Amino acid sequence: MDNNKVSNRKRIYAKEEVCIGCRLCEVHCVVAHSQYKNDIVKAYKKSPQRPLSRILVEETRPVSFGLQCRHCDDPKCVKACITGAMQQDPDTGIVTNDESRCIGCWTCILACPYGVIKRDFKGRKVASKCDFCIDLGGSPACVKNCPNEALYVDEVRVLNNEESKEKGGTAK
Amino acid sequence: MSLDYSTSEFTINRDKDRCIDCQVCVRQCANEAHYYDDEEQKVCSDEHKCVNCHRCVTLCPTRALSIKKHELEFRANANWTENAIKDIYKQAATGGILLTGMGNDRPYPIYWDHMLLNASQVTNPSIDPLREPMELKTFLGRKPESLKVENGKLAEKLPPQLELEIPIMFSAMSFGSISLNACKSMAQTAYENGIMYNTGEGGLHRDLYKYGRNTIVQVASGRFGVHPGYLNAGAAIEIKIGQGAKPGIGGHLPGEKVEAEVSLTRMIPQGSDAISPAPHHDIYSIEDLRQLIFALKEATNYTKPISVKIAAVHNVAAICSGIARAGADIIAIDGYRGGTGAAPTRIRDNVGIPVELALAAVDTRLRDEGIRNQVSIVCGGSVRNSADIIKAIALGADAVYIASSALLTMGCHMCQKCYTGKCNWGIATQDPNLTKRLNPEIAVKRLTNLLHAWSHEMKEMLGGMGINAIESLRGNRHMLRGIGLSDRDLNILGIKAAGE
Amino acid sequence: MSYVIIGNSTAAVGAIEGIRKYDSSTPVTVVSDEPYHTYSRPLISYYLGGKVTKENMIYRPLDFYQRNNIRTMLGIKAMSVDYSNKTVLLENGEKLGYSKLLLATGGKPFIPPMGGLDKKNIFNFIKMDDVKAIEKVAVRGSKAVVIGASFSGLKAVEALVKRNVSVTVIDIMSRIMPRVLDDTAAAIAAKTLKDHDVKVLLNNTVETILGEDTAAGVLLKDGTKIDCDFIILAIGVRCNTDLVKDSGIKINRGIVVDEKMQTSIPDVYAAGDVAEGYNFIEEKMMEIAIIPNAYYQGETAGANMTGGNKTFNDGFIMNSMPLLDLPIISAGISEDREGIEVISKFEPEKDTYKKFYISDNRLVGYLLINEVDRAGIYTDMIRNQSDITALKTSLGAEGFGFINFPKDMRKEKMQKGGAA
Amino acid sequence: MLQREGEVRIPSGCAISGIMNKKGKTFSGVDIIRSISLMHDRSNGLGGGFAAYGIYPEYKDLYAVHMFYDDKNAKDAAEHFLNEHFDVEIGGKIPVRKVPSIVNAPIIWRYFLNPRKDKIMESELNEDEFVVRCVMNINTNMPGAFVVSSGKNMGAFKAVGYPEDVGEYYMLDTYKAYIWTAHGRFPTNTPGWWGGAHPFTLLDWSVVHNGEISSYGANARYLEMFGYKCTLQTDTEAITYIFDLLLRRHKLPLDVAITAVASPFWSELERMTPEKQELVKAVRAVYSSLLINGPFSIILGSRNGIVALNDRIKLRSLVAATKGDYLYVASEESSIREVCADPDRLWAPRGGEPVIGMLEGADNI
Repeated sequence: MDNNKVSNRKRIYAKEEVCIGCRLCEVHCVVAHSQYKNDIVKAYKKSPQRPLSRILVEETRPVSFGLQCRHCDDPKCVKACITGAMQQDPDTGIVTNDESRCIGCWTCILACPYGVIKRDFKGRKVASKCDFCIDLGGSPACVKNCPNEALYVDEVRVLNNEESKEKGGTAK
Repeated sequence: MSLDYSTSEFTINRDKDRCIDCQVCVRQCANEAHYYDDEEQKVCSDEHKCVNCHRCVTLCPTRALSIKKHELEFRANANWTENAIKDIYKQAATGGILLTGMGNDRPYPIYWDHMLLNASQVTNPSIDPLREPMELKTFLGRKPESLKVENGKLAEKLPPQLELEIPIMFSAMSFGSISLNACKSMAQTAYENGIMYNTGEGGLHRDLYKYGRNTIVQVASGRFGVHPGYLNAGAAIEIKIGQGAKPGIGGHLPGEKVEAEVSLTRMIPQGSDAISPAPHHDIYSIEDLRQLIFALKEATNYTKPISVKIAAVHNVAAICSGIARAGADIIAIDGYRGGTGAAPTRIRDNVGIPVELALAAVDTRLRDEGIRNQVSIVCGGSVRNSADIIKAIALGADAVYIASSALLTMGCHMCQKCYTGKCNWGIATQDPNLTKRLNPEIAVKRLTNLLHAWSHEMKEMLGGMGINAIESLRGNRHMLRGIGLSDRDLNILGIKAAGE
Repeated sequence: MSYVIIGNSTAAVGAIEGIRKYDSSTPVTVVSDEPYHTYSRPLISYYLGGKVTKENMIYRPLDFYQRNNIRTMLGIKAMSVDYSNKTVLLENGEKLGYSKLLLATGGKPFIPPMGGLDKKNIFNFIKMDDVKAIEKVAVRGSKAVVIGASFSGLKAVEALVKRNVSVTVIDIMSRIMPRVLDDTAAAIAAKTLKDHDVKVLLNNTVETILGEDTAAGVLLKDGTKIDCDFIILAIGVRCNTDLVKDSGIKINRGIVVDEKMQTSIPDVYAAGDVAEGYNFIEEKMMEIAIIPNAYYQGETAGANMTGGNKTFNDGFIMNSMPLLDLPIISAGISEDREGIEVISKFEPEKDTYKKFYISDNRLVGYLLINEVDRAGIYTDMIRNQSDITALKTSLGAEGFGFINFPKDMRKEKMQKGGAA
Repeated sequence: MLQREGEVRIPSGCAISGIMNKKGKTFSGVDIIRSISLMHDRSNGLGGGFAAYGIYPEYKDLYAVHMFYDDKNAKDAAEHFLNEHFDVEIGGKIPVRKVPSIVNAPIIWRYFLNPRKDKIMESELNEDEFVVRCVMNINTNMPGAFVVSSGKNMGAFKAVGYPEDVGEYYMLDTYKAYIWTAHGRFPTNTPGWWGGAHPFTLLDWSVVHNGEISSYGANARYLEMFGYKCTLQTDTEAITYIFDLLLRRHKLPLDVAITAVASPFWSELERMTPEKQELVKAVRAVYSSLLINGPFSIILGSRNGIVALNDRIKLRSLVAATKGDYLYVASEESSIREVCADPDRLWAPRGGEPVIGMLEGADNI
């Protein structure tokens, strides 16, 4: 096994120097998770319950940047989840929440080091988070639609098991 | 407070069926023409504040916005036009000089559009740039009368030359008048494409020294940011005498634009107005210019060509002859359509002459005097496309300066409000909320695209004329024919009429 | 080679996933006296409250054991361990050999002395079987007494309220959830309970349980009598060390382990509620009976059973507990102490309360009520023990986030992404 | 009425041919006439001409000036000018044969002369330069008078007509020269003016050329800065002046001059030594306006030999051959084989690659 392969794990990064705080990422995240993935107007005007944006934009002018789930290598939310609804795909490393099993105990919110899991009170209250737009295929909506290329997807280098075992990937 | 006569210039149309109240427009408009009404729970606009920069239109995710000229009509009057009347209202209200930005927008004739290019048919072949080499490399700088060659070697070195891969340079725009990101973008594009950009009178920001060999550092009447390190950092030095947009007028950078970095780079106190005097107070005559030219050559040990930039004015030919004889290696002529970050409207719109005529006159004059090879001629002042460049070179230019085209490439939408410092495209502003809107990575890509596109077009046009090296076009006015021009114009341009 | 895991809850699952990450072949056997597919114990209150179905109780998918190639012996109690011969004796007499053993037997209820405990309709509140029994009696209109107003007691209360049972909850202490909440916070929580018609009796204890053979009420220390149809005992949980009691293994309050989850006996590991763990904030070994801790201990034990070198030594208490839609999140220290600086923000009109415990410029604990969003950032501060001098003033501020961090600190964090 | 050369720029295609003997042995014009006449179809009867070197051995130290006059007045004016500036040893008609196809002949005269010492003194010019100025003066300022050639021991013979008829007309079979170059012209819109025919000459430079150069304007306007008057507005004239400027006035070696007019491409630069690169860069920078662009094949003649050259992407045909001491260059192979059936070597030079025929003992062209 190659000892430091580049994983097929990807992560979204923000460049705050060029984030213009337009929040189009939020708009397109909402659309991407609505029932009208290709029609912004309908997504906003017709969706009975418009989904939450899973990216959050932090801003204190002039600084701003978008932030969404980091899909951690050691996902605290997954390990803290009391129902097993929060799971990580072993290959892609993408962390998703099975909202049908989530009971809204907010333990993931307690655990997430990035504070990027939102409480969704529509319907049965559940945790809402970035799913990397997997069912969209291609790059995530927020990245694709950032007008100033302030969001980008990059591959994550992970160490293979043997190595991390020696290193002792402590839970910290 | 008495009644304000000013009325809206534009109407903002918001298609309510498409607007999703996402407030992107609200967040993007530095003029606050859009706002969110919490009570009504919807986005509204105050079109009085709109400058029609298209920022909101371009970013609106649902294309719900459009902007039109305001319909308010004055009674038709060929003499007292809307502009004429509104200007009176403005000045009656403020008592001040009218300010504007970018280049002369009056409907004067555009001579580029009255010249047509030649192409080969039968008697000689046109050349296909896709199959044959097509050369655009250009050298700027003083050329000796003749070369001395001894046993296969160059006996005397050439005077310093600027080597350009394409005969295009980004002309002077100072850090201060435009944002550091804008400067960075042009600097890096110049660096990657083997051309030059120009610091203007803004000094050289520490982050940009690494682009030195693609930099022309400017020395203007305010001497802002000038020191030995600065002079030696660039590939050439340009003495700015005048600017096409405001001949005879100095520069004025309002204190609001002089933030920390600008003040550091210009070496002036933060927040203080940066005022460049109308003349250089050490140049009241041609012999003074000669002294400055050689002072700068001394300061840089004769390693850098010295350029002198002037505005195209009435007796430009004689002036340029003087500049050449004063020891300049490059003369930059800036036509009356040249852009500016801020100029008095009346000056911009009424002073100076078209660069096409100035260029032709200067080239002819220098050739008549047999000194054309002693200087290179760079022309600027609204070079809008590759055809303009080809025509300029055929008239006698060695290379062109582009600025407005570069700004458009980076996002400028010609709203002409540069002087307000509220450029929504992050170009003509120092407001950190706005400057970050210009992402240098994107701008470099776009500028490079423009250069590539224009190079391809120039090569196609050259090939069509049966020419495979740009120098064979320089001053080759046989390749031009005039259309809809008077004999006088043709005579000044030194070209025949179409059909002759 | 073979691994044996006694217990089938969070720590056990963590161990299985820990083992299989490095070793996909060696046989693993899971032994549990509970006959169920691994389920989430904290979910029992949600099951009782009707928020999750029986099917959704499972903590891992149904193919979990098979996918991880695990042999399960469910519903079979382990009786004792023979360390010298490395075998586990099962109630069916079978002797199960192991090369590495994990004790993950969890916790058991603590029951204080009181009269009438032998009656029917007195329940604990820990396991699936407890709630299965409770749901039979906890019918609309019935009356219940819950003894213990701490975490599990209140989850029981919440469930019963959802089932339209009228509830009285009794605690010996002066406020509810005494270990997590201070008086201000407890008042907010108590208000919520009151809004749901829950009677709360504090500074009081049950002397005896009344009724014939079936519990019919309680008699309190102060003499008050309360009728009820059933009683839930939720005073607390103790480490379930019965299996190895007096076996020579070092036991304190729980089984003593090192940072690799090794017990005092070679090749025997312990994890989860049965074990103690190093609480790096309290700087001492103690039981940390929470899910994340159980999982990490299990995962660490698993990795090390395969010969790994994983350590886990930064456990600390953290809880998220929505009480009848009142979000409550806390982590680390949750009581005022000598030399610990406290910053707190209380907004009565919004019922929001934020409290931070700081010890030499490091965050050592916090409590959030109602506005709990982005709590994890604080948890992370505790975990990383990073100097927060620059952030002190903005702690708990509206819209607090990385924007409040100094640029370099923020960049480092966001570039690092989640790579732990 | 059509404007003639000088009044308008007239591009033209053509045929060229040249023969030289490297040892300087002279031979009659018969071969060159046969060679050029084989390419009859490359010209259209609107111009043909020859340049011959070594034809006036007895006057080899005098400038041999060939003249066309439209009429007597022009002749008187010009001769007055000549007598003013030169000591004219001999002057007289150039003998011709009647050829039906050659019509409207001007007065064709030739003089052997020497610049007047006093005039040279006051002009402060060397002899050659003095002669050049006089030639420019006549061609620019004396309507009806035209200097056909002005070199020593050489002469140009040209007319409106097919080259073979022109050769016949001037009786070139009776002249003996060690270099012959010939030109058959295919102009696109000339009325057929004798002066406009090729070769074009200055001093003992002569140029025959096939092509239409697209850099003409750039070349001509640069030359004019150095006092040349491109009165004919023909490529051939400009090319002649370019070589005069580079070789005679700037005293550049031939290869450097070639580098200027048919520069290597920038892309070829990296294959050169640093020194060479520096030189080429300098040449292209300084003489950029003398790069000859567009299609051309030329034969430059001088007393020291000939240089045949193609434009750098070879848009015109050019073939060369050697046989013993003889060098042949022509637009077409056939016209070489016509007079030299089995050459020792025959090749088509690459674009920008000169064919140099240097007279034995000469160091530069």
